[in-house]
Amino acid sequence: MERQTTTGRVVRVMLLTLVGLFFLFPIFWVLLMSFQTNQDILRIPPSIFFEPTLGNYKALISGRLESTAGVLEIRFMNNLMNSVILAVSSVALSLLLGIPAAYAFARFKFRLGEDIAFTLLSFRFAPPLLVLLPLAIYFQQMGLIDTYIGLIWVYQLITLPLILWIVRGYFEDISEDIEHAYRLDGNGWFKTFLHIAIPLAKPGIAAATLLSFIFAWNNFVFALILASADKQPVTVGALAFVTASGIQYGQIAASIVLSVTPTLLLALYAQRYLVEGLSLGAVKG
Amino acid sequence: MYSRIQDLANAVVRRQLDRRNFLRRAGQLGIGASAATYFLNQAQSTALAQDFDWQKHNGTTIKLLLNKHPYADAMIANLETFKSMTGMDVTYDVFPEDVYFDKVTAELSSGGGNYDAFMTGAYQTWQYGPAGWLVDMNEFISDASLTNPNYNWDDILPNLRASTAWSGVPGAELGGEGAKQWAIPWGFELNSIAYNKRVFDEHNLTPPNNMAELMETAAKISTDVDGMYGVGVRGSRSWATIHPGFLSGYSNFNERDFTMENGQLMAAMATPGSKSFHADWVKMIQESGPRDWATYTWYQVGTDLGAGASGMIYDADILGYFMNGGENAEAGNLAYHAFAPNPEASAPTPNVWIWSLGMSNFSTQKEAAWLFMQWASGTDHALFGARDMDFVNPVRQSVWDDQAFQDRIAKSYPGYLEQYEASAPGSKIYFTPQPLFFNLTTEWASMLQQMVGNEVPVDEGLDQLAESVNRQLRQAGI
Amino acid sequence: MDGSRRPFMRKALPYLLSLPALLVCIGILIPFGTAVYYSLQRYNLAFPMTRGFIWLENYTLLFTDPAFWNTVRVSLLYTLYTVGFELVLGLGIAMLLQRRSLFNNMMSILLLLPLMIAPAIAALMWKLMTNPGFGILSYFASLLGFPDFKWASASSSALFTVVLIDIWVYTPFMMVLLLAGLRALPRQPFEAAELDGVPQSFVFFRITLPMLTPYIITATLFRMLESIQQFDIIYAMTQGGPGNTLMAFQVAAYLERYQYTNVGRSAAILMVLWAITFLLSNLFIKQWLRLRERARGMG
Amino acid sequence: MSYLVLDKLKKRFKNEIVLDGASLDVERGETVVVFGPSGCGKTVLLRLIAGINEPDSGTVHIAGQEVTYLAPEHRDVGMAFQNFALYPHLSAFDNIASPLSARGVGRAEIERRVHEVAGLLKIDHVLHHLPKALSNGQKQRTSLGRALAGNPGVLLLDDPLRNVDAKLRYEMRLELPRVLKAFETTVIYVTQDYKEAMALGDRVAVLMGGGFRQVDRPAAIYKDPDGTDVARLFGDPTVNLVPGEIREGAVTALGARFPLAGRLADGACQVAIRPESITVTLDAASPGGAMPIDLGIGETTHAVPVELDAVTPLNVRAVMLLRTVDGRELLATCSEDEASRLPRGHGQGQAHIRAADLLLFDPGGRRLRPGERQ
Repeated sequence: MERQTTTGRVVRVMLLTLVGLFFLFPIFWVLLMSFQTNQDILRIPPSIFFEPTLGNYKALISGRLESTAGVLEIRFMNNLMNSVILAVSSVALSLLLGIPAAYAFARFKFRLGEDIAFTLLSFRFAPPLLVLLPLAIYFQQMGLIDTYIGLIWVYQLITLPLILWIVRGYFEDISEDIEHAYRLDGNGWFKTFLHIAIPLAKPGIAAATLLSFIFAWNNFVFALILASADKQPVTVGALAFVTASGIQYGQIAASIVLSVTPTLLLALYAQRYLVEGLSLGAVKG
Repeated sequence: MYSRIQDLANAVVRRQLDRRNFLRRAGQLGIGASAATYFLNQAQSTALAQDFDWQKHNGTTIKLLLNKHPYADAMIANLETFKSMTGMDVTYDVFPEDVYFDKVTAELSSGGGNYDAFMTGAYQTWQYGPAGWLVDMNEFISDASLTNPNYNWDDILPNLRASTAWSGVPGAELGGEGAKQWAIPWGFELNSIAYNKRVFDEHNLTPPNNMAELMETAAKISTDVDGMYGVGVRGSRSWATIHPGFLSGYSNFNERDFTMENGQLMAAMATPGSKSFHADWVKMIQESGPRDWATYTWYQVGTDLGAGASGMIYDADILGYFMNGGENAEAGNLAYHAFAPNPEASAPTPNVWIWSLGMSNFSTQKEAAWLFMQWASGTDHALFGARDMDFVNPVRQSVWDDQAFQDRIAKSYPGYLEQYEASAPGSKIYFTPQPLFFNLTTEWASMLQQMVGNEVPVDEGLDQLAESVNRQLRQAGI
Repeated sequence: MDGSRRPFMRKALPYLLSLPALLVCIGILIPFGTAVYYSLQRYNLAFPMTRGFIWLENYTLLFTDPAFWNTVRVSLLYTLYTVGFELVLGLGIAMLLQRRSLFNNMMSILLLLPLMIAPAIAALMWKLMTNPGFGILSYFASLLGFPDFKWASASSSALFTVVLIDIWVYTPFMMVLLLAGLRALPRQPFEAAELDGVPQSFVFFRITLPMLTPYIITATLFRMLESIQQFDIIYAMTQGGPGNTLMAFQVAAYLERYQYTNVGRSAAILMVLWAITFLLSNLFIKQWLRLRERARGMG
Repeated sequence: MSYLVLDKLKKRFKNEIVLDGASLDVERGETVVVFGPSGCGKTVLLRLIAGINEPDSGTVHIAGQEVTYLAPEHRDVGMAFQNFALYPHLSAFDNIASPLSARGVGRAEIERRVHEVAGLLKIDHVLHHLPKALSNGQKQRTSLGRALAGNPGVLLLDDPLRNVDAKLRYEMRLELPRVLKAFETTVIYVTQDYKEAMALGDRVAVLMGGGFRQVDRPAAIYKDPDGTDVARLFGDPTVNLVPGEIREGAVTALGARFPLAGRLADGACQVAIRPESITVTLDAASPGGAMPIDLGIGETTHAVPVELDAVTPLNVRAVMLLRTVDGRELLATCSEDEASRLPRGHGQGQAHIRAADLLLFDPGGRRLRPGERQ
């Protein structure tokens, strides 16, 4: 496999170029569209040469979209803010709940422990609508529908099992003797957890955090069902205003760009942890 | 000066002066538009309050669920009037149409009292009403202590009042015996042809007068006019594909969706007449419809007409109305034409869509909500909307009779009033009311998609559809 | 402090620590139980008076309904195509990038980008690109001699289009897991094979593939779990149309619930889907644990 | 009451009983080496003392207080782990400082004491390194330093020299007693190496079969083991065990009759002879077989004719493989000097054994002491 002939090299580079084109071209093209006026976009044949405009972004940020049916007030930035609030608080809550639980599952063999962990994970993979269907009604009764708290709670379904299982794996990899040594030094259980277990599981926690943030950010169906306009994240918001009357295509493109930028930047910034998280803890980088 | 402006405002309230002239003369008095509006609102409030206690729910806040629509825009623009008149506050959520009805259904089906009133179509009430989510508005309309004496319910077009009332018995006549008024008509649309007059003139085309001409003209546009297809109709997998032009034409051939046999609803889509209409419709789309017809909602249909991508549309009249303004490429080039596809028919039979206001049964402040609804569907707001905003088509006869409204439409939308006059008598809801409306109509649209995609022959498809529809009716116990 | 008795706290600690997770667990189980209950009822919101217990009738009605079998067929085809192509493509790319070099590492990071994009948003991107008027892909298709290619709006090409989007979004996941697997393989067998001059095809089928199998199974099961439940892409793209071409499980259940208000039937469809995913997820979790055990053994 | 008291500790893991009633008293300041074959439960014993595990029954007292179920941090116990268990994210300094900072000792005091300990252990120069940058020996010293720094009442050392190389192990074996004495702490030291046990322990506690088999001073354990199993654990090369027969105040083994110093009941027995108790001379075997030789100093050695099969040098000594006439193999040691005088190949000779050097055991392996009542 390591043999490198000249033709082999050429073929490899060609294949990789093709692959890169397939996976990156759409992102590139939509980025271009977001800087185009409707006239530029509708031009046939399409061209990558045009006078770039920031108009689409301006319209989105100001929340006033000009459309064929007049000016439409869509608070897209509000959607973006909702995404931030939902994803950040969901992940934060999951970390708060998930790390101690992951530690318990990793360190203590206790009755029901394995069952809880297993149920949580297997329900992570259950159809989300199955849970949402009755949950919407319960939420209504509890007054949680269309609230950040309700949504963040439901988001735990995506973020918590992920954090629990990935971090648990890392805790299990820490030698117990290191923690025992710290206890013997005169530190209580909680200090040991805080100063030894957590710092040592940091790569795992980082990977799980990043991954669950992305999952939370990208979630669509929970908010579709449980949130109204002022609580909607970008995933639902963007779809909603694409179908709203007379939006210009450049603005759609700009909204797409704005809604994916945070996750893309995060992924590029913390790629090492990303790869670690994506390999599901099965391969430690 | 204050007495002068108050006099002027009262003149407006007495309908001796129109709003525009009022503002002009206020300006001459050196009073700015916002201040003038304030005086106007005050005068209106005073006038109304003389007959009826609008202040009864002073301090109450009601919440509305609204669809993103010019009707809602017009209402929001005039909302201050209501607030100052009643001392109430009004908040609202606005959703785009694609998610709007899912949102309403989700909201109501979970028993939520978040919203007191909301926009709805008449078809939706066939689902919401029997489910117990709506209030029967008769209770309020007929209660003189709750309804202001100027409300004038009978001013609302009778077909529309009937179309929003139903007894809940599947197949029963709308507005018939035991009917409950599930919603208050607000604004409506009927279906006719809107066409690009510029292109028609250039190519010596005349608007079609029957189905054969429609197909012929559409095909001609597709072949003769560069970059333009013949006729725009909706095609998404939704009930919305069936209810505009399609059902209007279908009904013109005296075809029905259901018939009553031995007290049971039976699908009526598999008749020879239905099959032949479907075959024509499918052929028309294949030959001269939009390329990705199967994704078309009213929005794409309208945009294409406005942008000059289609030669005509057979859809809601107000869609053509909207496309004739704004920044549309073809603004000013559009014209309107009443349409009866059946050569033997005496008049058009447009199916109508009625944007209505419904009251949630879960609302805890129903009287306050009714105050809002009677204002929003009352004559004053309707006149304001029709004269100054795009609150068309109005549901009140008095508004249609209003000279200022007529003048405005005649001036900017040539042929629109004529189209309306010709279409109006035969326009009503042609669907048979039954609570499986959405399943069955969506399935109908889905079948239409399969026919257009040549996945299934028209005859066979309709036989399958009828069979499936009957099975579902029986399963639901209808 | 008294050291002669086992402190209660020490026994309770693991339960206290996992209590939140436990609560979430219960929080899931309650709605799940409710959903099971709904699926055994005639329960259409528009017919509150006909609501009642009907045992398995929703299921028997489903199983005799051709529309349901169409849903099964669509979901299975979708899963088969997406997972199949993603596996082959992901493996291919992983092998191209196997050697650790700056270029390869940068490439693999760049290739991960589609995965960071929400599937619903990705569908929107492709919607823009396949627009018949100005879509760049429609333009390319016309250059290639398909001026009338209708992408998601024709039933003949709708499945192809959504599968393509799914591949675009999720192949990077396959790639990264298989790449990690490839790089974790021991080197000796390959060096030995190279010394012996064994042909590359033999190395691939007899050494690489068998050693990579646990990773392939894990990734495949994970993707199958997601694919069979696909909602976002299809919903954003066509809402299940045209016709019933893309009426996958969750799309059907969503429409059934939110447009047709038939809660009982919707719950029954979801229960069938749940049975499938439960089986798959059990397989997956076991396989994943085995793989992690292995990773620990090697590390 | 002794400083550390273990009373009838029992511990099982799953189905395996590891400790079955182990009891031990350790005095303040004393170093007790727990010695035993691998898997005998030494580490478990330490963990019970440390509070990492809890016994199924039995008690642990430290300084007169019961601590059986007390959390580790409240026990005043320090421990050096076999695998070091250093905190990988902290420098060697912070590792050693850990027990001090846990006790809220001031910064300056921490500095002083860490350097003191590090100086004693000769690792001052690597204090700023992270554990991964340390050599194995430095890790081992850091780990020891950490256990010592808090000056705990009981110091547990779990085979600390296991994972270091031979040279270092030798150095540490010399150094440790000095270090431990400097801290005057009570030490439980676990090892599998009998020489370490002998070198470091004030007393040696032999842990076998779930309990303490014998607890005594190193020399006593060596010279006066309670059973063949204990005898076999100590000594390199291991002790020679041959069958014998007690009759009328004497024991017959290897064809020789050794008189007993006290009374023992007649019957079969096992006879243990330390290799260094056997002196080999190379002279022609007397035809009569084994015969007593009076050395003229009040002691009698018995000469057993043997064949010398091999001589292997071992450090400063040499090990000889002998074969008696009935084919039994014996090991004997002598100094290098003596070995150099032995012939290279085979040779006939005699093994001289003093009766007083014999250790007698019953057939079950229990020690028989002449003069004791049975």
